[in-house]
Amino acid sequence: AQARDQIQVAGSSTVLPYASIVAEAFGENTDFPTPVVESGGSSAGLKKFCEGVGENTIDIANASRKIKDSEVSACAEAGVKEIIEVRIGYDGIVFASDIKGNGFKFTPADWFKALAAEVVVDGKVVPNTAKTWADVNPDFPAQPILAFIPGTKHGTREVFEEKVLAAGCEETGAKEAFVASGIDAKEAGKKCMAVRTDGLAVDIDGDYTETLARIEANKDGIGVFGLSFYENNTDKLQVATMSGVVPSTASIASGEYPVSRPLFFYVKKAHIGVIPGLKEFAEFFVSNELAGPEGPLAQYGLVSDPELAATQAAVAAETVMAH
Amino acid sequence: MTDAILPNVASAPASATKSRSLLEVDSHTRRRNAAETRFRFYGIGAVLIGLFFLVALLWAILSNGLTAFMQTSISIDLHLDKAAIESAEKSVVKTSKYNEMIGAALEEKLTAAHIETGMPVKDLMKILSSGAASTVRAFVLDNPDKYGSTVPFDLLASSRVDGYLKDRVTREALANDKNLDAAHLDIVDAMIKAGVIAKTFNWSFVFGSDASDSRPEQAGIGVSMLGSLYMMLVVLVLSLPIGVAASIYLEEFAPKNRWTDVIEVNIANLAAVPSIVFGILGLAAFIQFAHLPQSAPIVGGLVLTLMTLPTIIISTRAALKAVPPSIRSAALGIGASKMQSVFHHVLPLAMPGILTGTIIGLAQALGETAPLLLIGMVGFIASNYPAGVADGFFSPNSAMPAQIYEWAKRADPAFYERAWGGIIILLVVLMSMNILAILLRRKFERRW
Amino acid sequence: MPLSLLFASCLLIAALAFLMGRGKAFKSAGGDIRKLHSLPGYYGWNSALMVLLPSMAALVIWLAVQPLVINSSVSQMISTQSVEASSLDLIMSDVRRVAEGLNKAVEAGAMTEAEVSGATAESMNVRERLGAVGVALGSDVSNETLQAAQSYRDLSATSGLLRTIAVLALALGGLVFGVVRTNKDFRARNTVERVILGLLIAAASIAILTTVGIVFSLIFNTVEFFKLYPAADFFFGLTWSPSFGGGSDLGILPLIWATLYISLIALAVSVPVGLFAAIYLSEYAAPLVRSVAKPLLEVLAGIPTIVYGLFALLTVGPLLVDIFGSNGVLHLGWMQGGTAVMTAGLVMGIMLIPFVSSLSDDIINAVPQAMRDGSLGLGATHSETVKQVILPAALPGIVGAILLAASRAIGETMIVVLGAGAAARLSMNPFDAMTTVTAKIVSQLTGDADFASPEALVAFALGMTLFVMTLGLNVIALYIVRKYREQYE
Amino acid sequence: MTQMPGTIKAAKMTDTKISARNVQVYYGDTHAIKDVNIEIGSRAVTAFIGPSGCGKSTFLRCLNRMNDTIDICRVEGNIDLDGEDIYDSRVDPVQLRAKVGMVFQKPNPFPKSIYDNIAYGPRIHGLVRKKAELDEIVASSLQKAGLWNEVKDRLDGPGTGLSGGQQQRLCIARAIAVSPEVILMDEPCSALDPIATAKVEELIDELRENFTIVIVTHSMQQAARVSQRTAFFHMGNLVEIGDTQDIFTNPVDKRTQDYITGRFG
Amino acid sequence: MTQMPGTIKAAKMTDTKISARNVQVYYGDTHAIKDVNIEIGSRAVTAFIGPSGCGKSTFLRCLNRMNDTIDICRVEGNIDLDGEDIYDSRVDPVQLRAKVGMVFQKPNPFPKSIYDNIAYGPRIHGLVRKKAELDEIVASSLQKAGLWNEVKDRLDGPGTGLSGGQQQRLCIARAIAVSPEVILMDEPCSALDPIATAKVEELIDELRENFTIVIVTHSMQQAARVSQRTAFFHMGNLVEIGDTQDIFTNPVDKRTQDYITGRFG
Ligand SMILES: Nc1ncnc2c1ncn2[C@@H]1O[C@H](COP(=O)(O)OP(=O)(O)OP(=O)(O)O)[C@@H](O)[C@H]1O
Ligand SMILES: Nc1ncnc2c1ncn2[C@@H]1O[C@H](COP(=O)(O)OP(=O)(O)OP(=O)(O)O)[C@@H](O)[C@H]1O
Ligand SMILES: [Mg+2]
Ligand SMILES: [Mg+2]
Ligand SMILES: O=P([O-])([O-])[O-]
Repeated sequence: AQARDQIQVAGSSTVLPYASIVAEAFGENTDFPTPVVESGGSSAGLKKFCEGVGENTIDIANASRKIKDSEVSACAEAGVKEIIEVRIGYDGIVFASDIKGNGFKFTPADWFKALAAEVVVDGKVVPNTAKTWADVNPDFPAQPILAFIPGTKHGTREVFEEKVLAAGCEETGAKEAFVASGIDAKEAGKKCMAVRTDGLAVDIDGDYTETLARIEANKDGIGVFGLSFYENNTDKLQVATMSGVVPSTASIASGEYPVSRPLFFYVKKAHIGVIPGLKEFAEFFVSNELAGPEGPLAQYGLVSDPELAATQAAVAAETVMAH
Repeated sequence: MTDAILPNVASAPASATKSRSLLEVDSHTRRRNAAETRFRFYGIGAVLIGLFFLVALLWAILSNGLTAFMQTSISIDLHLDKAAIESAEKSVVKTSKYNEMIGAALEEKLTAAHIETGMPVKDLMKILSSGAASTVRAFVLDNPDKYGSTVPFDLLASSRVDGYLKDRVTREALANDKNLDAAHLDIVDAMIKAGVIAKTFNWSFVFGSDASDSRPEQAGIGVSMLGSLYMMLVVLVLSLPIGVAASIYLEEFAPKNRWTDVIEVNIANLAAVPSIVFGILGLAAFIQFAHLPQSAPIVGGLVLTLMTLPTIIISTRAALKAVPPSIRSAALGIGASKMQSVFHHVLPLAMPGILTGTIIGLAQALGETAPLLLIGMVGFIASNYPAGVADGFFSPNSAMPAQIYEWAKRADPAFYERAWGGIIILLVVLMSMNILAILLRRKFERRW
Repeated sequence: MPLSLLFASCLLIAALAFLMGRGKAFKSAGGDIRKLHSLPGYYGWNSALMVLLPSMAALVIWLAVQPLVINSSVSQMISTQSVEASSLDLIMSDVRRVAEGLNKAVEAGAMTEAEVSGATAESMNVRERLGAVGVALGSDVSNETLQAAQSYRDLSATSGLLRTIAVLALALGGLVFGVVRTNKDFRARNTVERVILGLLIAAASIAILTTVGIVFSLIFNTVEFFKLYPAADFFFGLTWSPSFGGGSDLGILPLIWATLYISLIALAVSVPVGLFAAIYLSEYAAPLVRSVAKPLLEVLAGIPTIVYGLFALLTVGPLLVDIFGSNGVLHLGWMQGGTAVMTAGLVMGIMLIPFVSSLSDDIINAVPQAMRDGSLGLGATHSETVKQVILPAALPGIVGAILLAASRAIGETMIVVLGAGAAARLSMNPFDAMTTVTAKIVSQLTGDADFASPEALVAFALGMTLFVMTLGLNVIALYIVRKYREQYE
Repeated sequence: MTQMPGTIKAAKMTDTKISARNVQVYYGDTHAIKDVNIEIGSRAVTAFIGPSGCGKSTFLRCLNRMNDTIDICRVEGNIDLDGEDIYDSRVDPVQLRAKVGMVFQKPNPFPKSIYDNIAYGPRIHGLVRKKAELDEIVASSLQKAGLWNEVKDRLDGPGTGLSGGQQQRLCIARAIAVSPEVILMDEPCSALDPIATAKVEELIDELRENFTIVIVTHSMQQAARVSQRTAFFHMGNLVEIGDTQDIFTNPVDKRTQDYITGRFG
Repeated sequence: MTQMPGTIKAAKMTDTKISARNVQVYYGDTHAIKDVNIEIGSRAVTAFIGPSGCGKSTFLRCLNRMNDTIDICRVEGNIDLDGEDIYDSRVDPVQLRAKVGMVFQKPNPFPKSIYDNIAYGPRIHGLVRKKAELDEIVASSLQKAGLWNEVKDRLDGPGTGLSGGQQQRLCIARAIAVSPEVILMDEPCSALDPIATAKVEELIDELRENFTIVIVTHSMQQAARVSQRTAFFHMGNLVEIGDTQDIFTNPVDKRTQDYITGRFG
């Protein structure tokens, strides 16, 4: 078996653009070879990551969500006991529609009323019958509801459900009404996040290009995008505000814009010292020159982490996750 | 015995047609001929439907992808100052220091061309690709003898500027864009006039390597083309002989019993296994069990081999079945062994069918992405050319369809254009592969 | 001796054996090949195979066993506390890396053999020295690692020598054996053909191995899934709606329904079009038309599926809505959005045309001319001949082609995702959006759910179920073909 | 020579069924049939004899335009059936072939059941309305071809599972089943044993009452037994044609004489 | 009947080349050959006659184990060639078939050139060392089969482009080319004209000097002309075997008598 000399990274396709920008720069600016960054999803990446230690396993897993406890223990069982968690920043999630169409100023409540499977009307739980945005909120134009939301495979879906639908559910008081209708709080929570299935909410299992293509095919559609994707396609899309806040790296970093999620990568500590350049890569990734607010990652659309310095320190010290 | 029946055959139906002239077509025949004509038209229609869709698809591909073959670049003259280079080499992100040198040179160039910018250098640099610095640095490291001299560079323009020259980007479109402003376009217009900026044929798209999301203008498909080539080598070298050998055994030698039925059903079933499942198998068998390297074309080739085998076996078996048994008897009858009769007579006659299966199998393998996802060939992989032939099989690489798939997902529209351009190249490769097979097939084709 | 050289020498010996075997056979027949049992070439091949078979088998076994043996003996040098601190696997890869680096350094002349064997971690900065010859190490080398690496090198060298000797000895032994055995009455052809038959059988069993491999790579996770999720709900559930928080509904029925529905539509497009195209090309078209149109149609099979997916999404879907939608030409209101089973089915059908047309064309072409003559001579029209004589005669092959197309339809994802959508639904309306088993295998496998959760593991159960299902369909297809097959001549 | 039906029957036929004038056939550049002129009498049996490769099959195939199916084959000249040019553009070869049936040199049963082999022709020509009628035709055709007793219990068995001779009789039965006006037979008995041959010859004799029959044969005995007129071909030329009796007893041409007086009486 | 060589030659052959004892052949459940015992003499021609479907071809194919290739075919009993059981497990059927060549009922040339059709056998059996020798074999085989003059200018043309009779002669030439000890011929002349038939019969007569020949024929004249011994099969049984002369003049069994005294002398 030949010794592997490049770093192997796998995981989230959301993190992939950032990781590849860093990998490219790492290859150009150091004597180490350019790391290999596979995509395939957070879960698949973590699964590979947790297969064990050794040269034929990957060194770093990218994830667009925090690693789950169950995954940590699965990792430990396979011998991956020491994991360094690195948060690189945040991914803003924005709502955008065709550039030539109507503009929207949303609140989570609007989305709940538009997409929930069941809503509360006059205190009664009834199936959602709203057909146009005007049915939801009289301020909106009578544009048919057609929402392209992330499919159930995407982590973004979870964020959308929790930060938009569930928030809207509470905001409108629907959750209380659900509980009042005789189900327990947990069930009510589930109901808050149940999306209607009559075709007005379209699951997208592909990526943002697919969502964009669907909006191009049907101009009434409103899609869920990552901030960086939107910023690269401002000629085709107009972004909606959420609770009055325009999404941008700044408004998300400050916490004003509510819909975002953290992005991570996980390093196998055991591989540091064995795989050449691994620690250097991790440090390079979170350095101010790259991950800082002025760096290329932010330039591309990453919301840089206000607590980057702490992260840098943790990487330098090889601090592993507690479990 | 015959006398009893003879009259009725001779009289009844025959007399009906007997008197009729050949020159007038009776209604039954007319109906049949109409059916014949219809049938023929169905055939022509079917071929035309197929060709129509082919043309429609090719049109879509060409109209979206041809622009990828041109690329905008800017020529500047850069003075390679030894001190500046040495200080740049000391910093963490060395390329950012080179950017400063390039910025200065660009400004100089514009001033020389009498173009008024009124823009800070940092903003002005948005016209250039963010990969410009690494291009310069690579040159500098390779040519230490050029220190102190002034070298002309053709640096890539940024993807927005390139889009502007390709009519994809307009001033209105830049309204909300933070990567470029309308003011830049005024400068670009002036630069075009001054001949500083120009579109040229994009060789680096054909031969270059993948680039990260921040510099679409630099991305090329060359390395992943090589990855595909290595994979196809593996597939061809393994799946054609193995597939043909398996078919020969099953069709010519295997006793016809339960066991061969099991194999037969098995093979047909493997054809229906989704390709991603072959990826799961490849990950388990080749990477986790056999410890072959991740992301390597050899593994991809092996997985695709397993995936194409059923296609080749099924078509080869059908072709072998179609060879008349009399050919086999003829050979056996003059004392050829079964093996000889198969290899000397049956196999050459079955060759057209085998080649068809191979074409379709390879086409499928060449365009497949899903299994590659699981063995790590999709993502940001194809960033370096392999060092040698053996390295080509074992070092990480992507493949054309994976590269295309990856580009199609990326945010910058310039990548979308490249995805279509990549499809054009994929089809060119595919067709040149087919032509060989078709020539061979024509050689073997014959009706007996 | 390096591997490639060893391999080359084996080939060389085999070539020699070929010549000697052939020559000896020749001589034993007194130069008259008529006296030989087999053609001289067979004697040559026989001897060559006697060289290659044992030596290559030994080489392969050696290559598989050597690392295991060396690793286990070297790893005894690693102290238990360093194993606890890291893992044996990693330390061993470090050891291998250092050993390889040392080899490289010696090769490059940066170090002498004596320097290498005498080196200790204190006396030399190994990391730096190796860095100079381009071998990057992850960290400084401990003495323990260095010593292990030195012993690894020694063992490898010894083992390499032994390997060379063993393999060459076997090769030469084979040469002697093969050549000695050669005489004019020796049944060389039978021996060679037996070896070839062995190879053929080996090739055929790869299909079985693949199946076993697939079952193995799916079964553990499938079992894991059924531990977490009730099998009855999976097989008989009518809803498919995974969710991250748990409590998902993972009923396979809507997926299976859509899979069959889409495949059916795809076949309804590709089989008639493909078959008619095949008939036209093989029976009616001029040779020139055929030689152009056939490969052109084959290009359809090579266009990446993502293109078809976009074609479905951007062209076919909107077109269908314009016809069947509520504001469509027909004012039917059957179709809500462009994404539908019909969209995906149609586009997939186009992709599958060459699968049916090319394979069927070859098979129709192979039906003997006497069949056509017989029918035409009775006054049948060409189309009657085709329909009633040629197609039945070509049936097994055509069914094979159709099955292949159906298989592709079942296994396709990209067109489904872009054409039919990602949300599962159980509906009779072909203009509704639905999704298939394969599409869901891909999405759950590449999704974001916890990899140990039922939402992710369900991919394996889906794969397994689909596997068993298509197996059943294939058994039925085989039975039908057997029943209706018609053999000519 | 035991028997010569031709001698007993009226030697001259009443009228001409087929007449060919200046027929030339080319396979690519090969000139296979050279300027053949012939008249074939109605309700009579005409035999074509001649050495192998002389063009008998080729000329026979011209008579129902089976040569149309060979790409490289080109036919020139005139062939009239009942006074109508069969190569006229208005003539439908399908209708022609229904009138002029053919039995080939190599037996070529369809890969179908025996029943379906026979039923095929009547079905495509719409000769029957009911299943019972079809059964009737199948049975009588097989009986006439002398195959009925051998296959009556296995009508559903495959036609390809028969012995060579059985297959050839099946093909004859198949041709009879569509009751054509002219039947072309290309060595129909070459695969048959004497008993089966006798049956077929008997059948030919019976069919002659109503049909015109052209038969290619290698057996001069057979030609003598069944035919009223015999044509001798040689190297693409029609050397001689005449009453069978005359040809065999009194050949005009030297080549004919050589051929029929070979070693065999 | 003009000539009967069997009467001139010594009626008893010197020794036995092939002897079959209690041979049974089944196609699946069909019992096609029933308990046949026969001795076939060396350097002599044995003819198999009998009505179509009686099992002549089937039995013939047992003699060089061509039946091995039919899955459903099962052979029981003993068949010895030169005293060695050809169904012994140690016997290589390929070697057997090189010794016992075969010409089939339907001509089946390879879709190759005429030259390659003939050259194939000598090549795989290593009968030649030089191209010149091969040319020699090809030419002499074609000459013996009476095809040389017709094809000598088109040896590179396809074997499938020949007329039916030419194809059959090609197949005979192909079988001769490997100079086997025994030649099995399944109706070799059924597609031939008299001249070609005469050539082949002459050839058979010549080959008899050195080879053992078994011929299936439908023509009793042919059997009488070329064979020394004749075996009559009926419904899978070997009814009678004896000197050709005796069989034709003095058949013992009623069935034989009925068959050969049909309508034809
Ligand atoms: N492959 C086969 N499968 C099943 N039955 C067969 C097969 N070949 C021959 N038979 C049957 O075996 C019997 C003997 O056939 P065989 O071919 O030996 O006859 P034959 O004497 O050669 O007839 P012919 O003179 O017509 O060629 C026939 O009833 C035939 O139907
Ligand atoms: N399809 C073909 N292509 C080229 N040449 C052909 C073709 N068919 C026949 N020929 C040639 O035409 C000539 C006449 O052939 P034809 O088949 O008519 O002979 P035939 O008299 O029927 O002989 P046989 O009695 O042997 O069947 C021969 O030389 C033959 O080689
Ligand atoms: Mg002929
Ligand atoms: Mg027979
Ligand atoms: O690929 P993701 O895990 O970022 O959705």
